[in-house]
Amino acid sequence: MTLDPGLYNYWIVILLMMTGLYTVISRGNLVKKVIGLNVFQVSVIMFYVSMGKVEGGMAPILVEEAEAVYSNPLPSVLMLTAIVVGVATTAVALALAVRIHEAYGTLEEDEILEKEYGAAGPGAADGPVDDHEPG
Amino acid sequence: MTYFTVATLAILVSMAMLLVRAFKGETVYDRILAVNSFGTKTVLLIALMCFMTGRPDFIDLALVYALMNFISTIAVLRFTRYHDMLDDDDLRARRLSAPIAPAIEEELT
Amino acid sequence: MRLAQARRTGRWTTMSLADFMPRLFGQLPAIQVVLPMITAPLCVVLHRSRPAWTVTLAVLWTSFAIAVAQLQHALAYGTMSYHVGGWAPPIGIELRIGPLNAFVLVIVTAIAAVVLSGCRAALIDEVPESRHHLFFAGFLLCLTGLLGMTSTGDAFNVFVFLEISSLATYGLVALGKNRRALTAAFQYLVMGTLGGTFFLLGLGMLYMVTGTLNIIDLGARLAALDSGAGGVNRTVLVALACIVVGTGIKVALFPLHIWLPNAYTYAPELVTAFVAGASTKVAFYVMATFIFRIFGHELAFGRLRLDAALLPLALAAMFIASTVAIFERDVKRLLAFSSLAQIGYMVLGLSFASVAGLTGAVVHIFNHAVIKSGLFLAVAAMVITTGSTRLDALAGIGRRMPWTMAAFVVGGLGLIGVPLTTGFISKWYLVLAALEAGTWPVAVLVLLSSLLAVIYVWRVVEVAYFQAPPEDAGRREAPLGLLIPVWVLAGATLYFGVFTGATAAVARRAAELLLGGGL
Amino acid sequence: MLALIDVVLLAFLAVTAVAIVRLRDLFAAVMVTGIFSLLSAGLFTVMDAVDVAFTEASVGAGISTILMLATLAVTQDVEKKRWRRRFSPLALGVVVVTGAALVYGTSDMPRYGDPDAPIHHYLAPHFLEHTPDEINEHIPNVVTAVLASYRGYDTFGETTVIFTAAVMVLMLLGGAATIDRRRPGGGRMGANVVLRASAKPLVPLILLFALYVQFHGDFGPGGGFQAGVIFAAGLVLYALVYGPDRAQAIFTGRRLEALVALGVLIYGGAGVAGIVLGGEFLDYDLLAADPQDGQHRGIFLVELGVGITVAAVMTTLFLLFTGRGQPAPWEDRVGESEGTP
Amino acid sequence: MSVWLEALSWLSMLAGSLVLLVTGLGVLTLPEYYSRLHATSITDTLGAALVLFGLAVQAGWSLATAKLVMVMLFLMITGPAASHALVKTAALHDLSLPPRRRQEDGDAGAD
Repeated sequence: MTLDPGLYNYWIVILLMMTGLYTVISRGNLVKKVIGLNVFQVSVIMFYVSMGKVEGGMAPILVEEAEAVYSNPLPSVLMLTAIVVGVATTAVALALAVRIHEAYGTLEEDEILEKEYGAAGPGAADGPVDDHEPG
Repeated sequence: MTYFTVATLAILVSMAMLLVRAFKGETVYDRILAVNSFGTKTVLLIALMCFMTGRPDFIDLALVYALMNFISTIAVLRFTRYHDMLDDDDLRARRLSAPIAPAIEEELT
Repeated sequence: MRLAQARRTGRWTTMSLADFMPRLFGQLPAIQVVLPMITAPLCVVLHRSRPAWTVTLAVLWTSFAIAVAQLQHALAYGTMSYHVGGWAPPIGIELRIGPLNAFVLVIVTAIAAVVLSGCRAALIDEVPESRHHLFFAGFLLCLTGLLGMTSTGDAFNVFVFLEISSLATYGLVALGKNRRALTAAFQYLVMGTLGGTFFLLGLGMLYMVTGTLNIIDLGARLAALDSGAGGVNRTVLVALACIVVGTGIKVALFPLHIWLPNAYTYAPELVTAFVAGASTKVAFYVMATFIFRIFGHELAFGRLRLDAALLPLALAAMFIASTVAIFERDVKRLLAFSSLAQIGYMVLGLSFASVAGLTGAVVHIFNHAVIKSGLFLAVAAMVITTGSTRLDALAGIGRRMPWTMAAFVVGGLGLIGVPLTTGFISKWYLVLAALEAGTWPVAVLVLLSSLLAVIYVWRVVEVAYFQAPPEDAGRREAPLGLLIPVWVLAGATLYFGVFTGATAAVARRAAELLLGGGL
Repeated sequence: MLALIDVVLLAFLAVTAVAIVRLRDLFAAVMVTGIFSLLSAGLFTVMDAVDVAFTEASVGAGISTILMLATLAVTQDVEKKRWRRRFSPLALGVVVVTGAALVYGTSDMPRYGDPDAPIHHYLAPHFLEHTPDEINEHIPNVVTAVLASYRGYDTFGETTVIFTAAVMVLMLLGGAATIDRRRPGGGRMGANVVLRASAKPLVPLILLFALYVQFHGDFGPGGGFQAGVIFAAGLVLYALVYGPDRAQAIFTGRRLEALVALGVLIYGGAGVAGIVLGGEFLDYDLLAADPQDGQHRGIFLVELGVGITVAAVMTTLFLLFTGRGQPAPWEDRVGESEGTP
Repeated sequence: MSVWLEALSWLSMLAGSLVLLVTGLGVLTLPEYYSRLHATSITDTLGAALVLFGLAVQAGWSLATAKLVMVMLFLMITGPAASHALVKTAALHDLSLPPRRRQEDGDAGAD
C-alpha cells in the first residue's frame, strides 16, 4: 500500500499546536490551561519526531544486517529531554494550581480576578494594592 | 503479511468507535470505559507494529502501555469525585443508605 | 574526532601542580556551570538553613571569581571552546566563552552573589525556615540555568538550561507572601512555557534545514544554504519569527511582557532583585546571539527586516511602560514597569544593528542589572522596616532609613541616565547610534523617555523625603547584612559611571564580534 | 501500511485535540488527554522513535495524567462549577495568524520521511556509524549512546530539570495542615479484594520490569528515565491500592529527598570524575583502562543516576499531590515547628 | 514455519480482529453503560489474547514470545480487574440505569 503523507504530518502537527495554544489563551480554567500547554508541547515533540523519520527506515537500534536503514536518532534524543521538560513544567503548574485553589477557592481565572480586584476588574493602577499579608 | 493488515484495520476501526464513545460520554464512566479499552487497543497496535517493522523485541513498549493504562484507570477511579467507592466495606454501607445518584450529564459543547 | 585520544596514553602519569593549574583553568567553563548545579542537590541533602546558606554563598562567590577569571582570559586570549565529554563540536556539545558571554557571566554571578549575601536578613522574614534549603537549591538552580544558557555553544542546550532557570524562577516567584504571587507565578509559567516551546519549535525548523545544533555551525550552514537557494527560505523566516517570539517572551519584549509586572511585584524582594538583574538580561543575550550568530546580520536585518519590527516595539516599550510607571502606587510595580522601559532601550540598541547600538545594548545589560538589583535590594531593606511596598507606606523613609534611601536615589539617578552614573553611558551610545543611523527622531525620543524616568523616580523621592513619616515610626536602618550589598551595587552604579572605560571597552569588543558574526 | 497508520492516528489526534478544547468536564478532558498521549506515543512508534514512545507512554499517559487527576481531586471537592462559555475572537485571531505563518513555513520543508532531508546527512550518520567504535560495540541503541555520551551534558541538564521540578513542588506543597481521610486521595482505599489481589502480584513484577528497562536500555528501547518512571508507577500503584500512608512508611520524605538529590549527584560525579582523571567533564573514556569499557561504565552510572532521581521525583510528586492536607513527612523531622506563613 | 502453525496464527488473529471489532461496535451502539461495559470487558480480554497469541505463534520460540506472553498475562489480570472496578464504582453512583434510558426503554435493559 503506497500512501505518501508528504507534508500532511506537519500540517496536522500545526493544527494540534494551534489547538493547544487556543486552549491556553481562551480558557479560564487553570487546569485546562495546563492541558493546553501539554497539547502544545506534545505537538512540538511530534514535529521533531516527524522530521527524524526516514522512509523505509527502522528504529535506530543497530542490527546485524549491513544494509539496514535507520531513522535519525538525534530528534529522539532531543525529544526525550523535551518530554522531561514537559512533565516538569506540568508538575510545577499543577502544584501552583493546587496552591491557588487553596488561596482563592477556585480555579477559574475570572473568579480569581473578581475575588482579588472586585467586580471592577484588574485595573492595574486602581486595584487595591494590599501589602504583605499572609496569603 | 496481510493478516497484520487485517488486524491493524480492525483495531483502527475499533479505536475510532471508542473515540466517539469517549467524546460523547453520556456518563463519566462511559468515558473511563472507552479510554481504558482504547488503551488496550493501543497495546495491540503497538505489538502489531513491532512485528510489521520486523523488530519484535520492542514488545517491551506494549508492556509499558498495558501497565500505564491499568494504573491510570485505577487512578481515575480513585480520584473521581466518588473516590472512596473502591472500598468494599464502604460499598456495603452506602448501598444501604445512599439514594440513587442522578446520572451525570456530560456534555460536549 | 576524539580529543581524548591524545591524552589517553599518559593518563596515569603524575601530575605536578604546574601542570595542574593550567589544566584547571581549561576546565573553568564546565566548572562554572557544574559547580552550582551540583551544589543544589547538596543543599537539599544538607537540609538545614545555615549550612545550606554557607555552602551556597561560598559557591556563589567562587562562581563570581571563576567568571572574572574567564572574562580576563577571554579578553586576553580570545574565545575559548570547551568540548564536553571530549566530543568535538558539531557532534558533541561545546561551551564557548568569548568576551560577550564572559561579560554576561560576570554580571549574573556578581548579582547572584551580592543579592544572596544580603539574603538571610530578608529571607527569614519571607520564607519559613524549614524550607530555606529548598530556597537556596532553587536559587542555585536558577543561577545554573542562566549560566548554562550563557556559556553554551549548542542551541538545544540553551533550551534545556532555559527551562531549568525558568522552572526555578516560577517556584521562587510563588514564594511571595501575597497570594497574588501564586497567580503571578502561574501566569509567568504559562507565558514562559509558551515562549520556551516556541523557541523549541523555531530551533526545530533550523535543525530541519541545516541538520546541526551547534550555534556556530548553524550560522555557517544557514549562510551556505541561503546563498545557494536564491530567495529567502520560508522555513528559516518562520524559524526566526518563532525564536524572536520565544525569546521575546523571556526578555519581556513589549507586547509579550504581561507576565513581568505581576511577577516582579509579588515575588519575594530578593527573588525580584535577582531575576530583574539577571534573567531578562540573559534572555536578551540569547536573543542577540541567535539573531546575530545564527541568522547573521545580513540575513536578519538586511533581508528579513527584523529592525522594522523591533524598533517600534522598543520605542513603544520605552514610552508606554514609563508612562504606566508614573501612575503606579506600589514601588515594586513602579520599578517593574521601569524595567520594561529599560528592556526597550536594550532592544532599541539591538535593532540598530550597528557597533554603537550594540555597544549601548551590551553596556545597558550591565548597567541595568546593577541598578535594578540595587533598587530592588533597597526595597527589600525598606520592607523589613515598613512591612509594605506601597508608596504611601514609604512616607518619610528618607529620614527613617537614610542610608538605604540614599542608595535608592543613586539607583534612581542611574535609571534616569544622569552623567556620572552608569545609566548615562548606555544612553549616550544609544543616542550616538541613532544619530549614526540618521534617525535623529529616535535620538530625541530616547532623551524624552528619560524625562519620564525623572518623573517616576521623583515620585518616590518626594514621598521619601518630603512627606512626614508616621508618628510612631523611629529611625530604623536596615540590618548591615543587607545594607552592605545595597551599597555595593549603588557604589558600582557610581564607580562604573565615572570610570566608563572598562565596561565600554568590553561592550564594544563584544559588539564588534557579534556584528562580525564571529565569537 | 505504516503510512496509513500514521495518517489515521494523526487524524484521531486532531479530533482528540479539538475534543479537549471543547470538553467542559475537566475529568473528561484529562482522560481524553490520556488518549491523546497514547495516540501520540503510538505515532512515535510509527515514526521509529521507540524511546520517545516509551517515555511518552509512561509520562504522558501515566504520570502526567495521574498528577492531573490528583490535582482535580484536591481542588474539586465540590461539584464542579459550570464554567462560562467563552469564545474568544482575539485568541482565535492569534491562533489563526500563527497557524497560517507556520503553514507558510512548512512549504520549504522536506516532505515527511524524505531520505534526502539535510538532517539525515549531516550529524546522524556519524552517530549511526561510529557508535560501535567510539562508544561501545555492545551498545546497539544509538539513542542511548547519543543521549548519555555524545550529548550527555543535555541529559545532565534534563536530570536537573526534573530535580528542579521536585524542589519547586516541595517548596510549594511540602507542608500543610491536617489530614482529610474522606477526601479523594486522602485515605485508605485498599479494602477492595479484587484490586488488592490483582495489584499484589503486579507491584513486584512492575518493579522488576523497571529494573529490566533500566539495565536493558543499552540494547533496546528504555533507559534510566523510563525505568525511573516505571518504578515510580509501581509505587504509585501500591499507594493507590493500599493508601499513601503505607507507601510513605517505606519512603519517608527525608529519604525521598535524599534520593532525589542522590541521582543528580551520581550523574554529576560521573562527570566530575572525567575532569579529575584528566579529561573533560563527562568524558567517560577515562573511567576504565579501555575507553570502550569506560564509555560503558559511564553510561551505566549516568543512567543509574537518572533512574534514581526520576523514580524518587515521580514518587515524591505523587505523594505530595495526594498528601496535600496531610501532615507532611517533610516537616516533622526538621526540629522547628512552623506555622503556615 | 509449518503450514499448520501459519494457519493457526492466521485464524487466531482473524478471530481476534473480529472480536475487537465487536468491542468497538458494542461500545458505540449499545444503549447504556452496563451493557457497553459488558461488551468491552469480555471482548477486550479475549480479542487481545487472540491477537497476541497469533503474534506469538508468528514469533516462534523467542524472547519476543516470552514478552508477548507477559503482555497477555498482564492484560488478563488487569483487564478484568479494571472492569470490576469500573462496575463497582459506577454501581454506587449510577446505581442502576441512567434515568433517561429508563424512561425511553421501560425496563427493557434492567435484567
